[in-house]
Amino acid sequence: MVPLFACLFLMLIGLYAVVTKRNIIRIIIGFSLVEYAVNLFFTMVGFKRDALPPIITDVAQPRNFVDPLPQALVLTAIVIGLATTSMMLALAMRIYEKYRTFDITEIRRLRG
Amino acid sequence: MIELYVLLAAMLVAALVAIQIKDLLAAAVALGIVGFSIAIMFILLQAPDLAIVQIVVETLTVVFFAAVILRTTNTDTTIAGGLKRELVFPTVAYVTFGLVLLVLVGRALAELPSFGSPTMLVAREYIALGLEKTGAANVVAAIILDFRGYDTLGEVTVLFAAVVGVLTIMRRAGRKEQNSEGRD
Amino acid sequence: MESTFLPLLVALPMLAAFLIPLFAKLWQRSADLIANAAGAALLGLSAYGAVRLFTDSHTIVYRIGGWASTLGITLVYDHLTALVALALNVVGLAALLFSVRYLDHYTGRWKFFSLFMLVLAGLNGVTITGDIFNMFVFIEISAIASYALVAFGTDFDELEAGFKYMVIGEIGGIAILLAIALLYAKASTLNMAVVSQVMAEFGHTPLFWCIVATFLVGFAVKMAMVPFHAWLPDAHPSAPAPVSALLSGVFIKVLGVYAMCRVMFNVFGLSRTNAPAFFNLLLAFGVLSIVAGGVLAYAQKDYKRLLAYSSISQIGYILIGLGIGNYWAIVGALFHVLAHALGKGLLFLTSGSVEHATGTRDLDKLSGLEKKMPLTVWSYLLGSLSLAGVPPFAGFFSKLFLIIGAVSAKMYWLAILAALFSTVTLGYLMKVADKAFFSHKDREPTAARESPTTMVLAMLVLLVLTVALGIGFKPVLDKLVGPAAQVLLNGLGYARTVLGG
Amino acid sequence: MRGMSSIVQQIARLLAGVLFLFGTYIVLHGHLTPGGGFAGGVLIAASFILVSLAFGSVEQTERNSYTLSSVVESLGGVLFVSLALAGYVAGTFFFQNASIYGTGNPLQLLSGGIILPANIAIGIKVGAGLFAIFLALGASRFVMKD
Repeated sequence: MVPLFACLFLMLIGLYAVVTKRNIIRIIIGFSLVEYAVNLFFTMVGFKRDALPPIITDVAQPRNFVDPLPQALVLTAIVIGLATTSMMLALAMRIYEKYRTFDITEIRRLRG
Repeated sequence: MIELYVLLAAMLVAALVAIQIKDLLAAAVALGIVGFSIAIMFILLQAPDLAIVQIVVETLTVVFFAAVILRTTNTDTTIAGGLKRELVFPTVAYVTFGLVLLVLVGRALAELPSFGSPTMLVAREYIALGLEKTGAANVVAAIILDFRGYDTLGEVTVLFAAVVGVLTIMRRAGRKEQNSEGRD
Repeated sequence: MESTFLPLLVALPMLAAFLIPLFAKLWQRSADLIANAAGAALLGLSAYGAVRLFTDSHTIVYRIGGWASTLGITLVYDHLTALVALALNVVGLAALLFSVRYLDHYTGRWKFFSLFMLVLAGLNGVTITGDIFNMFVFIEISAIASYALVAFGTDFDELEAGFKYMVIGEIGGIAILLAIALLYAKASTLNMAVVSQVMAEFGHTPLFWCIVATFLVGFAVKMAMVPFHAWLPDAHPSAPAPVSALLSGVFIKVLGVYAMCRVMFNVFGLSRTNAPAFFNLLLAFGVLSIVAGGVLAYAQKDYKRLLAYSSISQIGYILIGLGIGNYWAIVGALFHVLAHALGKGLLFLTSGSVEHATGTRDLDKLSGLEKKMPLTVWSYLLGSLSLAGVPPFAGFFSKLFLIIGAVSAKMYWLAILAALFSTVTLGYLMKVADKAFFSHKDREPTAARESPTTMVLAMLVLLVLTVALGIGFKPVLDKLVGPAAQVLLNGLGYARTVLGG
Repeated sequence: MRGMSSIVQQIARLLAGVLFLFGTYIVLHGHLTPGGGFAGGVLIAASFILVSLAFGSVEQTERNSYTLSSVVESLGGVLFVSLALAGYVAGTFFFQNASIYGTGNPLQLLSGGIILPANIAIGIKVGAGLFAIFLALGASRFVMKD
């Protein structure tokens, strides 16, 4: 259970940055942390003690493997994470170009 | 499993550094440390596919962060030295929220199969059938490109959306000039 | 193989999205053609599927790659899917048609159409999928494309709104992924039908509620129910008008309402009888959304921002329909999904038309458009009458069914609230008409005239459908909305129809 | 973007070649060993990024490589969808594997049916796409016209 809790803890750290930080880059870093935490959590779900990675090296070998499905899903999730991070960075860069600051309290033209 | 715990601790410390350090480039590097320790954990968790992808993705992420930070500004003006009074209340509230959440989720997590012994309801079939049905020795590859190839089509499309999206956002002028006088 | 049309609903817009950059290098305008052709084909495909359902009312199931349903990914087309897919593709096609001339304001034509096709691919993918992780992937496709579309103008407001939308929206997406991880840890399978069978044996334990709550947070963000709504009033007005029409009309309903219904009703088998707490929570969120959205809409001075707040309020109606949870209330909610998709799509298109003609959305600066843009003005008026629930338009029937449901569940105060806020809806929608169309100020906008043909045509399509949906509500109710409500009420029976069929 | 010193350039040139080859290897062996189209594609993108960082480039070259990479990316996407549709058009299933491609000899390079060509399509697409993102984010004063 401890590793799973560590993942949740990492998620909370990232979420803390997203919620309280005022610097846009910091928010993106926090977001990346949340996403890593979920990926790691998902992988841990499929971990099996004393088992091998799910790659067949010999047709006749006994197949005592960890769960391959979460790995396939996390692979997709990592790619999605890269896609979102790069788009957030692009937005951040354009916002800096326009407003000359990363401080979200100064970037507030749209009213509540 | 002692390595796993050491790495988890290192990961948490690096994460705290990443969200607190004043220098943004250092924060991006700390994020990289989190990512690389996760990559090593993937190896310990018997997921070499993920480890490879995580390493290359992490490298690229840090490169992207560095590209943006070097083109803009490196110092975080919002983090002043010492404790800030207006941050005390949200932090305390957040920590309380986090603890309550952990206790609640802890009760829920206790019902999961214990760490290291997954149920593997469908996974068993993938392992048994993977090589015979698809011809791929790497069961993960068999899943992402054959059994669940449709997901991978989606994944490729997400990346495509991000590429077109980044190119869209980086356009210098979104609107054409001659129509702009009517706007304020 | 009567189900072979299903993968095309996703493959076609994806192929269009990939091809548009290639062909646009040769000829700029080919983007319009490819996108509109793909949009029309999508509408045709979803209509074909709906007709198949009407004739032999058999849930259409397609197994990708021919794998067994536990191994591969299953596509499912039942009445609920048909309802959402039809609304989605109608509004999508109208918005595409509208974009052709509207985009004359903007640079980057092919990027717009490519992203638009990706949003449509994602939304169609979410509606037809029968696999829970696959749903997440397609949610992300449409969400990521929509972030870029919101920031399409790349000006101060658009970038700020885009960033805000992206951070909040992605937190929602991550919540859904976490919920899937927890669900997989317990159920150890991803096919929704199989998951529902596994979870049914499992009972309502803390872990079960933990998974439900995590999913709910994710979908709540996506549908902008009131405490999770902060992004919507910025994001929807900032997008180009056809995108606002798509986002407000169908996006929040597919990613939020449809996905939530599918997961909560069909996968977790929740119903008013076995989980009253959950349904009361939906009611509370619904009432909060109706009241907050309605009151805030009244205070707005920006044409599109007012409509965006109105969307929050209308999502509230759908939520209380689901929260009451009996047949008529769910029929009302689903009917409102249709009525609001058409109506709000139409209203956002008129906002684009007004902006195209005058260059502003500020209600204090607009005036006297009634003479100059009669078609736009009449589309607006009829569309807002429908949304406000004036007979005989579509919105009237959705609210009628909702109130019937509330009364038969003995929740009279909800019936009163729904009726009361219908008048509030009418009030704030008429405020726009009063200020922008019928008032006469000293400085009239100079060269305002009716929009080009394709834009008017797009509005008329939605207008005609809104009126037709109201007048011809009976066959729609019998053939589409009623059976769709039955799909939700059927709960865990979903698994039998998918796996057995 | 300015280039870097000639020592860096020489090392980058060597390293980029190695990275590119290694990326190609990972793409081609995705069905046998860990890794696959995505990991290999990122490595291929990294080799291009390395060269462009070390040598720098004038705006015109950047714009050309941006156009080229976005075209190549679209082509990769079309290729992948076509692979998926091939089974469909041939009358069987969307994402049909074994019956039209054959599974080959297990544990050999030419095995795994659809998986090898799909990996190649993904590798092309990811490599080109990520390089385009890097150009957009990292290139200095790189003005995107339309």
